Amino acid sequence: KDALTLQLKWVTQAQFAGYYVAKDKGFYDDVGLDVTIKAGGPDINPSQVIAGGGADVVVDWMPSAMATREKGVPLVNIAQVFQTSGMMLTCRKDSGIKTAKDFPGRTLGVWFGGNEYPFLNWMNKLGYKTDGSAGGVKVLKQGFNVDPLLQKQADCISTMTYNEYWQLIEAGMKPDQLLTFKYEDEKVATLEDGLYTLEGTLKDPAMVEKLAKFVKASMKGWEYARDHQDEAVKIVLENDETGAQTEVHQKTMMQEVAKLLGNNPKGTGWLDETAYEHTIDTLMSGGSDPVITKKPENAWTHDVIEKSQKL
Amino acid sequence: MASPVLKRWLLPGLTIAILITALLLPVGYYEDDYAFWWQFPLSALFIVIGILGAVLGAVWGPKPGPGGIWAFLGPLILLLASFGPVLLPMAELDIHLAGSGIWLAILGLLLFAWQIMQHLTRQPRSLLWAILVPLIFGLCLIYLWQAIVVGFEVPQVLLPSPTQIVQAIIRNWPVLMDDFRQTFLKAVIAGFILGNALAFITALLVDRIPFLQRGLLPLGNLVSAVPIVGIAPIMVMWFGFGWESKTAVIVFMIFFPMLINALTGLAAADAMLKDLMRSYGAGYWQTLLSLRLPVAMPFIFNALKINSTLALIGAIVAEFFGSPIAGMGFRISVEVARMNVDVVWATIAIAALAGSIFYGLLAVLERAVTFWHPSYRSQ
Amino acid sequence: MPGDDSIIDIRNLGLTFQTADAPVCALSDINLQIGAGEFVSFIGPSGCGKTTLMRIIADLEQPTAGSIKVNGLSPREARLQRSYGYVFQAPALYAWRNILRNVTLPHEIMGTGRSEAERKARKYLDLVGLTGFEKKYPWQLSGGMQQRVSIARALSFDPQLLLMDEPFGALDEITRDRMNEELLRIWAQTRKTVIFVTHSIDEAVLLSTRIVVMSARPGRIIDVIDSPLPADRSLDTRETAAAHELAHRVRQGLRAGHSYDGH
Amino acid sequence: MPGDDSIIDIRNLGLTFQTADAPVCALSDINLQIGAGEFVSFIGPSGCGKTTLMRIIADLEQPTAGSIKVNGLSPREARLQRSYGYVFQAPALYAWRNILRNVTLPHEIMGTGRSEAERKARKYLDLVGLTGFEKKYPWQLSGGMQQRVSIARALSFDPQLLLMDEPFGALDEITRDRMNEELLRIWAQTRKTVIFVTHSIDEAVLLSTRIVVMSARPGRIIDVIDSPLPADRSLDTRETAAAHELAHRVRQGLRAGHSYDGH
Amino acid sequence: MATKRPGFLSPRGRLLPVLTVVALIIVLWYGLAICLNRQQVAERLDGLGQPWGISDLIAGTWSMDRPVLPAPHQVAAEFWKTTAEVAPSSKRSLIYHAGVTASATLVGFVFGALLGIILSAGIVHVRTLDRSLMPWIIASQTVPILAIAPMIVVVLGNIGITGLIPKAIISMYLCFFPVAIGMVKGLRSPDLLQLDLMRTYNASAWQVFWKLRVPASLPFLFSSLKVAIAISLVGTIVGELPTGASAGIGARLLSGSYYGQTVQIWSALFMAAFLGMAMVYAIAGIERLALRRMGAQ
Ligand SMILES: Nc1ncnc2c1ncn2[C@@H]1O[C@H](COP(=O)(O)OP(=O)(O)OP(=O)(O)O)[C@@H](O)[C@H]1O
Ligand SMILES: Nc1ncnc2c1ncn2[C@@H]1O[C@H](COP(=O)(O)OP(=O)(O)OP(=O)(O)O)[C@@H](O)[C@H]1O
Ligand SMILES: Cc1ncc(C[n+]2csc(CCO)c2C)c(N)n1
Ligand SMILES: [Mg+2]
Ligand SMILES: [Mg+2]
Repeated sequence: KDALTLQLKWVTQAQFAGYYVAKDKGFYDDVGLDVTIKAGGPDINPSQVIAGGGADVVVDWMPSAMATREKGVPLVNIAQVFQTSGMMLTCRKDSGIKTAKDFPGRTLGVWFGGNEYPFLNWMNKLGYKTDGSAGGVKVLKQGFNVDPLLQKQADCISTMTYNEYWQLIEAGMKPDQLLTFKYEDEKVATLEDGLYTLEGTLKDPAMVEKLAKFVKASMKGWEYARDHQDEAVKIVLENDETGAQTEVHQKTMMQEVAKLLGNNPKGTGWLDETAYEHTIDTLMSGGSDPVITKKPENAWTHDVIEKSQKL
Repeated sequence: MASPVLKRWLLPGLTIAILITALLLPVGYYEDDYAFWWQFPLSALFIVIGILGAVLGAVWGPKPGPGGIWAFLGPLILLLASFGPVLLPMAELDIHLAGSGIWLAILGLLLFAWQIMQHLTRQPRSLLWAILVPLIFGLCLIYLWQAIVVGFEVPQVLLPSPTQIVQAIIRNWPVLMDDFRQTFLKAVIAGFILGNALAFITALLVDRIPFLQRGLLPLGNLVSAVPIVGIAPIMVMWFGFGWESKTAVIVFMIFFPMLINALTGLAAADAMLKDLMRSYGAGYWQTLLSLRLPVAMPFIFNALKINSTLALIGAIVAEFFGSPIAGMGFRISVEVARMNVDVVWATIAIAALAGSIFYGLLAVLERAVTFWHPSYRSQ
Repeated sequence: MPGDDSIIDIRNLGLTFQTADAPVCALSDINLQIGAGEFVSFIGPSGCGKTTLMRIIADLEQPTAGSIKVNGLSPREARLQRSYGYVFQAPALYAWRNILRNVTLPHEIMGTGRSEAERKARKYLDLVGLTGFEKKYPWQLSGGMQQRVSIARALSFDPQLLLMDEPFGALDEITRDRMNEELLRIWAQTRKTVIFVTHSIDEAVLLSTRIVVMSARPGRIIDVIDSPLPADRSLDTRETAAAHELAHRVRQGLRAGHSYDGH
Repeated sequence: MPGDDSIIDIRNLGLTFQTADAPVCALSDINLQIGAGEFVSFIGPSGCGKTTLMRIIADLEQPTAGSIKVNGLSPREARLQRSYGYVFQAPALYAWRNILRNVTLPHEIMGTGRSEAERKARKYLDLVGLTGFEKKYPWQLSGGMQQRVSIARALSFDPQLLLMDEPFGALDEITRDRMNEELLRIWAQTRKTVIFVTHSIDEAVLLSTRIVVMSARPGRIIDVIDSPLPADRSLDTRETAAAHELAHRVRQGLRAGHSYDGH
Repeated sequence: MATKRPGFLSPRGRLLPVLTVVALIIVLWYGLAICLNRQQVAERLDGLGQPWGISDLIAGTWSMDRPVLPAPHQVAAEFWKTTAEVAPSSKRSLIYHAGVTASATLVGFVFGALLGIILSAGIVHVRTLDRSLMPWIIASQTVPILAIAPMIVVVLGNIGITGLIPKAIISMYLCFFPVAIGMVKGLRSPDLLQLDLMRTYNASAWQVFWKLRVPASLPFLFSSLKVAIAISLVGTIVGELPTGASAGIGARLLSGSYYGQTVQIWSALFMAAFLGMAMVYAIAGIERLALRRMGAQ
């Protein structure tokens, strides 16, 4: 059996259910692959891992993948699992914020570490400075959790539809106390979880073959997870080495993640070219400090997924 | 035991032999064939200068004498000779496996550097040598780092080369200075002063009140073992995203080393000296000021020095858990994710420099305060 | 011999050290009264408990048997009244203070003004022949010089009771003679109570109003000899017949004390 | 007086300490030859440089002027041949070793077998009267006892050259006499070269074949006196007329040495 | 010379004071919990639209799901649940995670202490090393380890080293420093006379090292070892963070923090603290044995 290593972007959770399901249900075995899934974490940068040869495929978000590509690590998107973005900015209603016009002078929590680009683009679009100067917004580097909002240290924080938002709810906030700004709605959304590999890998037909098998089994896993959510959650929990994840939370997460898979007529994981173009445009329009300065070439390919659908 | 003659000539002889051998070996692979030094006359010339230097050093170096021109000439020749291997990669050679000549030359140059350091160490104590010796050592490390990164084509995202780091420092100077102000000038200084002061006062209390000694100290051990990575998020939760939470983390981190050292120091006074104080009927404060504090000073400085590095680490680590958008920890975590590893290392370099200067100042102060301690007297 | 006015009153005193192997009985059944203004010398074989007895008087060691009163008070109370000037067997100088500041130390503790303290310190440093070494540090002095600093320190703050443990042991004969003369002079002037340990019989004879001879293991008092010598003395007093006779008696006692511990 | 066979040959030796304030000239223009088997005593005022001279001989201090040869070698080479047994002015015991193991220390270093080392250690501990204290730690001993441990340690490994810096300063007269006798006996048996610092003129007279009298600041040799006493001596030798005369001469020298430094 | 240890480790009569202080802390803690959680509870109670009193508020602050500061009994309950009520081999058992962390800590500590001792020996003996290496040892500690921890994990992961070793290396990197610094001081602590004695015996450097420098340095060694093992534990936990979802107290802290499970964070913190204390006491015990064998006063 062929060995293959997958590096996740974050810790074991339902966000990655498809891969765990594929492994647990034997979908990888079926295509003759022995897949190792490496969980990520706050300081694991998947691109760095793959550049160092620590993985064959990584799950990453397109903004950071493209930024990395400009740094000389030739990442190529071989499948786009989440069709739409799950990112949003969630504000407390009692802070007095009603629309994006109220942002200036407010404190906004933002994830950094490659996840800040969509936010910066948005603010750029709105014409708000983020460097702390007058008339702009005050940006905090948001840490691991939603505490800043709960404790009113920030007026708004970044959340994912499938994760932090529900943590706020679990912490006792009511949906009607919260105001959300979905990036999709603000037209600054960028593509999130996708599968990336190195350009060099794709030059080798045998590797392409292998990747196609991997994508096939993974997508099968995702579809299974979407259709059997309770079972998928169980599998995720079993794979969680910290033993800290709760079933309630993972179930909600699974539900929300399933929505992001979308239903592309060309199949799960198909990269939509217009969405790609939109992401690239967003990334290049970063004002004085764009994420990427020139249009990437050959940053994606449909070869692998096409091959996988023919298997 | 080896004869003195052998001892005297072993290292110089080895150095010269290695450098000469290096000249005969290929330096890399170029257009499908081995390349040799003589195809790169300038590089070869520098190595030859190095060999001549090593020979001169072998003859002059060990001679005693204050200063001695070799103390100045040696580093100079070393600097020149080091250009030999540095120039080669510019010729777009494939060095990493084929370049046995280049690697051997580097080894020889490092040995040469060691001898120069040995010679400088024998010079009478002065600030010049006290700085020059570690400087040469550090330059050697950096040189080796550069050689390996360039020679083995280590990807920049894993480990940038020193030259790339220097470029990043220059490029990002204003940003890096802002970060420095935020992290060092605000959080570290405040935390360092506050933490050490609190720990010291606690040590005095604990030393004074036996009840505390028995009640608080076992718990002190407990608290000290709480990792900062657990504390940092809590402190951010309690004290906000600004520098105050970093200061709190630092206080927490450096408390234990100071407490333990201060307590050990306060108990370290020689029995007879304590008896003398007793015989004067000296009060607690008098004994403390005249006897126990001076005796405790070496221990207290030990803690201060350890804490100076801990404080910096603490502040940087705490910034990983929430910060405004400035600060060295913020910069590192953000730029790692952006794959700007050169900026990361630029920040690390500044942190290391600031920390070393901080430590150095403490060391100077220590020498002034505890000049009487045998560890200084003997030198 | 002193009666009620005794400044030190020791009764049935004993001290046994607990050590890891066997307990060491350092002092046993000591009885002694010392009057104000007396100069009492202790003499006895090495290890017989002289230092230990001094330490008990100065409240640096607690007796395990018997009682002791200093000025009618416990040694602790006397210590808190700052009655003691103690010259230890080893110099006990503070490495981080120069010579002058080692001598001014007790003054600082007792709150003497700075200039007054320095004046006194310089005076006594001169007395012990160390003028010119004020700015040196202890490790830059020879053994005998260090001991003299320690003597200057004890004398300089004019304590009520002077405890001196072999103060002149590390000095050459001439320096020692000079020190003896100075001590005699100071004692004649101030009539301080002095308790003095020495190994030199001549020195004991010259200085003391009373000589206590001890024996070793366990340390006991085997003889207490009142000096018949006149109060007014000089170095030449040693050469008188009375002095020779006294020295002889002390020597006998010492010999007897030695025979206790089977060597 | 020794000629070419001199084991120690000091010529125009001088040493000046650099200190923070003024340099201290500890020794100046020392010339001395010591033959094998001699017993040479140094005597002189406190601080005159006796310890410093010993330290130079043992290669613990480097002279700043002149030359010195030990056995025709430099002090360093002699030290490398393990020629020295040094009794320091202070006991210099290792606090973490018990008494026995303090004495076996040099044996361990020179690689004597363990049982042999212990046998010798016990023998010399007995000689200095410390049998029964083998298992005690240094801080449990009196000052004189500690110094005796240090003496036992130096004697026990039979060094070629014995350097003793006021070894008996902290001992009472009787113990000291006994030590003197032992030292005489050992010297008579082995004819080791001994260099000896003492403050006791009687002791110097009793033990030495030659007495070197020094003066202070800067330390100089002012007199070198060959002893007229017979080789075969006992404590009673001190009472002979020759001895008295010798003592007188040493005392004169000492006095002269003292007058140098304006006290 | 040998420094006297403060007597705080003697078991004699320690229980009462400790209990008093603990009781004091618990009372303070409950108070603090009210202060810190008050705001959120008050909001929630307001949200219910019914009148509420102080007792409701207090009860609320001591029983929140996601408190800012959990009450002691909540932490105790969680601690009990995750240690006593699940099998020690289960991933939900804190004991299991503590074991994972402890093993990496010990490996890192042992190697770190050895490295520190070797470096200090080199520095004390080779003057060139003293002058040249020392400043760089210090500089090494000013490198923020968490910054290079992911790099270490990644780089080592690339060459196939995963699991315990990367963590141990991080903890070693942190803990060799106090040992090296303390031992340089300690190995230089014998006084001049003691060194001179060795010189007169022409003892080899090796003998001076073993028979004089090492015994004289033991008090310094043990006090730095105590600091080092605490730091070593911190190092391991830091090393567990970037590896994210793996096992260990660090991973536990991370996920607790990530999901806002304050109670879980606090019980993991307590486990870390207990682990650290156990290790410090183990060293103190060895110290006591060693110093007693050396006849300490
Ligand atoms: N701390 C201690 N622990 C155990 N035994 C001790 C301690 N201090 C002293 N001793 C023992 O008590 C006895 C008396 O000691 P002390 O120091 O009083 O003698 P000394 O008369 O002053 O002798 P020296 O003239 O040699 O100074 C000795 O046998 C010594 O071993
Ligand atoms: N390390 C030093 N630094 C400066 N001066 C020193 C040092 N060691 C000794 N001296 C000085 O050298 C002189 C001689 O000292 P040394 O110890 O040799 O005297 P000594 O003859 O042994 O005296 P004693 O009989 O009191 O032991 C003294 O004046 C002393 O102050
Ligand atoms: C420190 C930190 N950084 C980023 C996120 C944002 N985030 C939420 S889910 C997820 C996984 C990627 O799909 C990411 C990165 C966070 N919560 N904490
Ligand atoms: Mg005594
Ligand atoms: Mg001397």
